[in-house]
This record gives sequence, structure tokens and C-alpha cells, in this order.
Amino acid sequence: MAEFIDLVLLAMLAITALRVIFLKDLFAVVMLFGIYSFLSALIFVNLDAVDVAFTEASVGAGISTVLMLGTLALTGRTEKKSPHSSILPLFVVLVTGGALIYGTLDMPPFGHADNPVHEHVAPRYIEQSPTEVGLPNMVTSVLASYRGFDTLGETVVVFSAMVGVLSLLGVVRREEGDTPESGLVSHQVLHVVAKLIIPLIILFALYVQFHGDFGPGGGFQAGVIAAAAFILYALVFGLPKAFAVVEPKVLQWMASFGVLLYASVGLFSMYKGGNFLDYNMLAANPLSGQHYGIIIIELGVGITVFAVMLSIFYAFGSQAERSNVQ
Amino acid sequence: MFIIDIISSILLLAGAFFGLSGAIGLFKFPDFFTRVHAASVTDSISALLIVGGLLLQTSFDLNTAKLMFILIFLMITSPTASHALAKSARHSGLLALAESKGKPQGKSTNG
Amino acid sequence: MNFILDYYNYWIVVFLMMSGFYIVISANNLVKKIVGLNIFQTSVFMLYISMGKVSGGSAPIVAEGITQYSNPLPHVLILTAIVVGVATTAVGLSLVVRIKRAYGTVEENEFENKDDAI
Amino acid sequence: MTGILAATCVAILVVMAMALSRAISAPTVYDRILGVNMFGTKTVLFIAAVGFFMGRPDFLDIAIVYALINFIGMVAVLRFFEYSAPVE
Repeated sequence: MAEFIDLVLLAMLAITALRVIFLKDLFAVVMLFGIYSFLSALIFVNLDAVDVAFTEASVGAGISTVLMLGTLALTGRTEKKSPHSSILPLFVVLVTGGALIYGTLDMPPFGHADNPVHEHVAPRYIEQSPTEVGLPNMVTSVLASYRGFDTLGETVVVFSAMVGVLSLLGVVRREEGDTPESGLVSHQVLHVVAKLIIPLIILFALYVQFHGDFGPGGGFQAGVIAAAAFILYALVFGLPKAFAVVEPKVLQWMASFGVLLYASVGLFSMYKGGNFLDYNMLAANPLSGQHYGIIIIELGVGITVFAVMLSIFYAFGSQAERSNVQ
Repeated sequence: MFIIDIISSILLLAGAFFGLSGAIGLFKFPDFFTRVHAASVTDSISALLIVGGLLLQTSFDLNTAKLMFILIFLMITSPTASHALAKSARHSGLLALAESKGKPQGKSTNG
Repeated sequence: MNFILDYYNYWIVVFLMMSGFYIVISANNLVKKIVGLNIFQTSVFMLYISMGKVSGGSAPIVAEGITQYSNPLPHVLILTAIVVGVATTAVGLSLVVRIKRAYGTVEENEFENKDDAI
Repeated sequence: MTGILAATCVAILVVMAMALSRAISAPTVYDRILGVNMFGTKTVLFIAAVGFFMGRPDFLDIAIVYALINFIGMVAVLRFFEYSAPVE
């Protein structure tokens, strides 16, 4: 049954990808890309990668799609016909694809338990992490503890993405009443429902943040979900009102604070006499030290990701609103 | 226990049936507004029935709460989304079949 | 038959990857190129996750009565890669917005011969 | 019971496939959005049902995220679609 579901979902993915190639309406392309992300997240669930599915559904299907839609509002929604012939790209793609298919024949067969991937460090993570780190969710253990330094790097990458987007676009603070048409003004029902839904979303984000040690979830996902709540508010009520709730300036402070919180945990453990990000030093008992460390760094990641995603959305949204006025 | 399984099976199958009928309606109905009608109404009822059927399978733990959350969320958002969509379509000048008198729909932006 | 069951996952992943690649090199519109890049990227994620799957295994979250878990290491790598992926997508899209502002178009053939106006 | 759950999963998959084909080739752009929305809600139900079918229903969180993101995506489509409604 699992193979059957896998096959059906992969077939749907292939059809969606093929359709994206031939569509000229970019709105439809972006919507199909959202479906593509949802479908790949479903495949991740089916392949046991629940944490990855969580991230893909919230980040890939949510934030990416919203950002692409915001860009389309600025750049126009139809693709013009390319003057170049498509023979050469097709040839390149067929040759590369053929080479890759030939390459897969040397790969270990799908799903066997004695594949090389499962033999090096993976058994240690699976067997030792529940006792060494003390968390049931192995993905969180590896992400936040064993590979904590790597995750710090990823957080810095996300932070620098915000710096890049803001230096390219900039956030324009607008005067109140400048754009009276801002937001989905005529949709009264949406206004009421959004007010009902947003607290639920924020509650769920907090649950994901602090339950990530025991189930799927963690700082990355929680940050994105919390940002999604504010994005919903900005979409329905307009950017100026969203700016009144969370100022863009505050977000920049928050993003830096999250990264610094993460790094300071590492420095604190060095001060205590351990290595950088050695959580065992944070408390008398190594297990509770691990617990404190993971909770604090996940909080740092969550704050940074929330602030970065929301300020990137602000940047795109204020561009779109400005072009709408002109 | 046995009774609960039977009830839950009936709910699940009914939910699947309504879902299928909604999908068929998406293809069969003549204009956009009737298609919204087909999709949104069956969406809500099949969500209610399937989640209800699954609720009977839980043993009143965290999963029950999560399913209740899903149910509430879907019951609020799904009709809202359909309403907003229909309203947007109406504002942009899409006509119902009776109004366009059988003429082909104006806003065909299919790529 | 066994052979197909062992490899179909990889083949479909390669197909998706090549669809994304085709969009990237043949599309004229920059936004569509970025969509193609994302499709390519997602297919790479799928390749990693396929390698981490153990048939008969379960999600790597400790629960009672489960002996075989899938490999958590690819999951960790891909989880962070997804977040970094959206960050790069955002930077790419903001470059597209700047190109639109500078040249008035995002079609590749229309601005490739213009002067450097940014 | 597993038979019934399997049948439900397959039925939802069929509905998803139909909604997908609607989203792929729709007569108007609003039909496309309708297909995408239906696909999203059915996916939520599919994850929930498959969790129970596979015997580990702990992963309903993902279904909640789907429901939430589906709604936000829908609002975003409507919002930005209204901005760029005049076709260039």
C-alpha cells in the first residue's frame, strides 16, 4: 500500500511538473508550484520524513508561493514567447537525464536496510541519541545537538538572506491613509474569519515550537507558521495596519537577537569549560544540560526565522502596494 | 467497540462518497458559480464526516484534540475561501450561465 | 519487476529534476526560471529522502513497539536545506523585482542587450 | 477496519487526482483556484486518514499545517490577483 501511494503521488508530481513547462500564464504556474510543493511534502510523509514534510509544507508551499505571487503582482502575469528554439535545451536535458538514469543503476536499491547510507553514523544516532540527548525526536537531537554548529550556520544564512533582500528592496514605511484601498477591503467575511483564525495559528506555532522535541516540529517550522499568521493579517487588513502591529525595525532587531541567542549558548558553554555548543556543560546533569541547550537554541532559531520571513514579506508587499498606487 | 467501528466505517465511506460527488460536480456543472457550489458544500460535509469517522478511532488523547482542531479549522476556512473566491469572481465580472445567455465565458485566461 | 521496484523512485526523481532543468534553461521569463529552480531543488530533496527510507521502517521519533526507524541524517540535512532554499528564492525574486524596475521587463531576450542600467 | 480505511484513502486519492486535473486544465482562472483549493482540503483529509491507516496517527500536525497554509495561500492568490487583474 505504501508503494502504491508513493507511485500515485509521484505520478501526480510528474504530471504537474510537465504542465508547468507548457503553461504561459504565470499565475497558474505559481499555483501549480504550490500543488507541487504540497505533493512533495506528502511524499516526504510517506517516506517517513515527517519533520521534512512539515518544513516543506510550511516553507515551500506557504512562504515561497506567497513571495512568488507578490513578485508576479509587480512583473506581470504572462510569459512572452521565447524567440529561441527549444531543440537545444531539449537535447541538453535528454543527454543529462540519460546520464543520470545510467548513474542511478549504480545506486543501492531503494529501501534496503543494509544500504551504505544506513551504516556509518546513522545507527549511532538511532541507538544512542535517546539516551545521550534524551529526546524522542531523533531529528531534533541531530539538528540541534550533534550538528548544532551546522544549524548555527544555516541560521546565519537565513539572516544574511534578510540582509540581502532588504538591501535590494528596502522596507518603505508608508503614511496612514496613503493607500485606502490596501488589503482585501470588500471582503467582510474574510475580515471576521481572519480575526478568529489568527490567534489559533499563533497558538499552534507556539505548540510546534515547544513540542518539537517530542514530535515533528521545531524552531524553523514554528517561526514560519508564526510569520504566516502575520502575513495573513497583512494580506487581509493591509500592510499599514500590519506595520502598526510589528514594526519592520523591530523585526530587524529580533532577527539579530535570535542569531545572537544561539551563538551565546555556544559561548556560554565555552565559558563553562566545554567546547563550543557543548550543552552537557550547561547544567550539573548532562541530560538536563542538553534539554536547556536545545530549548534555547530552538527559540533562537524560531525568533530569527519568524523575523526574517516576515520582513522579507514586508519588503515584497510594500513594493507591490507602491506599484498598485502608481 | 464493534458498534463504534461500524459507525466509523459508515462515516468514512459516506465522507468518501461526498468527496467523489463533489469532484464529479467540478466537471459536470455548466458555469463557475454552480461549480463553486458543488465543490464547497461537499468539501465541508466530507471533511466533517471523515474527521468524525477518524475521531471515533482515537482513544481520547492528544490525537483527538488535534483532529478537533483540524475539524474546527476546516469548518471555518473552507466555506470562507469558497465565498471569497466566488465574490472575487463576481467582482471581476464573471457572469453566471443564465446571465451570459449561453455565450462562452469572457475571462478565459487559460494558458 | 524487482528491478523496477528498486529504482522507480530514483527515475521519477531524475525526470522531475530534468523538468526543472528544462524550465531553467528554456524559459524566457525570470519568475518562471525561479519556479524551475525550485522544482529542481525539491527533486534533489526527494532523492535524499528516498535514500534515507528503510522499507518497513517508521518515522525517526521514538515510540513504543517500533524497532526499525528510517535514517534521520538525510532528514536533518534536507530540513535545513529547505529553509536555506526559500531564503535564496527570496533573494532571487528580489533581484527579479530590481531588474523589472531597471529595465521595465523580466523577459530575458528583451533586456539582455541593454546597457547596464542598475 | 483497515480495509475501510484503505478504501477511504484510495477514494480521497481519486478525488485529489480529479481536483489536480481540474487545476491543470481549467476553463477560467477561477476554476483553477477552485481546483487548487479542493486539492488542498482533500490533502488534509488524506494525511489524517493515512496516519490512521499506517498505524502511527501522531503526525496530524502536518495535516493542520496543510489546512492553514492552504487557506493563507488562497487569500494570497485572491489578494495579488486583484492587483494584477488587468492582463497585460
